[in-house]
Amino acid sequence: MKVSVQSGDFDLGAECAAIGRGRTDIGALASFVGLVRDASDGAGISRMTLEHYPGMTEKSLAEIVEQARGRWDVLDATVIHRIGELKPGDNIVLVVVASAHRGDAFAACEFIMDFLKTRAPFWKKEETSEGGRWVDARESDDVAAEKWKD
Amino acid sequence: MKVSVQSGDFDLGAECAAIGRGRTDIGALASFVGLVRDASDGAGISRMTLEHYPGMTEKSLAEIVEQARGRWDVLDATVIHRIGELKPGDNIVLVVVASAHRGDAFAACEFIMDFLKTRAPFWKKEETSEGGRWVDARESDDVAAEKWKD
Amino acid sequence: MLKILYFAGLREALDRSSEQLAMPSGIGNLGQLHAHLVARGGVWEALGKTKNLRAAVNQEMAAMDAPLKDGDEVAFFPPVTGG
Amino acid sequence: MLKILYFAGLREALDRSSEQLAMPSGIGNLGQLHAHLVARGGVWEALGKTKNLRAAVNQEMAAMDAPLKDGDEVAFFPPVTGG
Repeated sequence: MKVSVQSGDFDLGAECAAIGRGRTDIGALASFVGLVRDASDGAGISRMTLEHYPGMTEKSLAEIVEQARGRWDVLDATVIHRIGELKPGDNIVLVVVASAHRGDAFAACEFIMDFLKTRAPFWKKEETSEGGRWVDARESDDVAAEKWKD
Repeated sequence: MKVSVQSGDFDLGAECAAIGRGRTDIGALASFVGLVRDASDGAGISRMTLEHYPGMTEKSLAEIVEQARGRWDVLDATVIHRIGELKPGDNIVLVVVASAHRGDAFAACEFIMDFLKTRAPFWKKEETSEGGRWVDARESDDVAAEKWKD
Repeated sequence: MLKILYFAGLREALDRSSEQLAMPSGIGNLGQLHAHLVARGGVWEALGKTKNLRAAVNQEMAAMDAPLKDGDEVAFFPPVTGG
Repeated sequence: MLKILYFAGLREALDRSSEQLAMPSGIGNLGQLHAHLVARGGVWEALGKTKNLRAAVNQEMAAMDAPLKDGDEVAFFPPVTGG
């Protein structure tokens, strides 16, 4: 399991290769990459700053991964979240889950993203033509996290 | 949209990069890679051969992608399925879906895999220590495809 | 003429991957063609015994009541197992 | 002492990212600390007005009835928006 909070970019292909290296028991690799979009709620975005809570962020991501391991057959997982200044088209977050079967890989990957969106202490500030604004939490993200309740 | 049936390997990172090149409206890239496992139903696998129905395979994959586009907000998608001889650890199938939002990307990616598993004309033959055997279709795959019924 | 294709375990059991068949009289749909082929006996009984046999007409998945016409491409195969 | 951290829009509204506070008497949980801070008035009213305010104690998400003790690290922030 690997969790990283970093300002530098990541490489999806390299992260998947690292997970699969030297083993042949993985049947399914589900992955997700979130990127900075050029527009949000109708306003053009020129830049984005990602603030976080140092110390708590990596711990909360590791806990979310542990929860996923407790629910599904997860052979390995990698979560990387970037912080600092980003621009449209840049990568923000990566989640890769390796499993023997695709159902587990898909579910664990989506679960990690849904929980990261509502539990991990990151905050986005967008720079638009009308100035900077903190992104509002979306109710749809709470709904997405709720769907995993037992 | 890109669909390919090929004997050669694919590169997840390169396929994602190709989808994202020159655009900044993608917020979510969900992807899946299926790999040859070293064991199946308790028997060790030394090799696998993927047979397909030339002509029908690419058409059926393109139709599955079209169905996904009709149901979710899909900005772009790539589906690659390998044929011929493969060994444990080798890539078999790749699905990448780009969308503005992660819910659409995850759903469309899993939908394409579930339908590919039950509708696209590919057949696996495994070579084990006890000789070759055609892989039996799994009931769980039918169940997975059924969950997308409206 | 009909072009008929066989795949995977069925191809091996029948020891052939395809055949050309003059459209038999009285055959109007896929199920009737299937019964006609099984009635050849011998290895062709495998076509009748394949569990959950699937078929396609002109490269589209088709049910046994799918209509057939001269010139069609028909395929019989076991449930797919790709991915 | 309590270490109190503020993040994102709340950090900007309060114009500070952290403070050290001697454990106030009569404060036994997060909600009581929150009320104590809001009662400072002025910019601190922002802490009372933040929609869906979230908090953590010792870097774990915590509800307003979470107990506090001397030496704890407390954080207040708006709903998270990463990912």
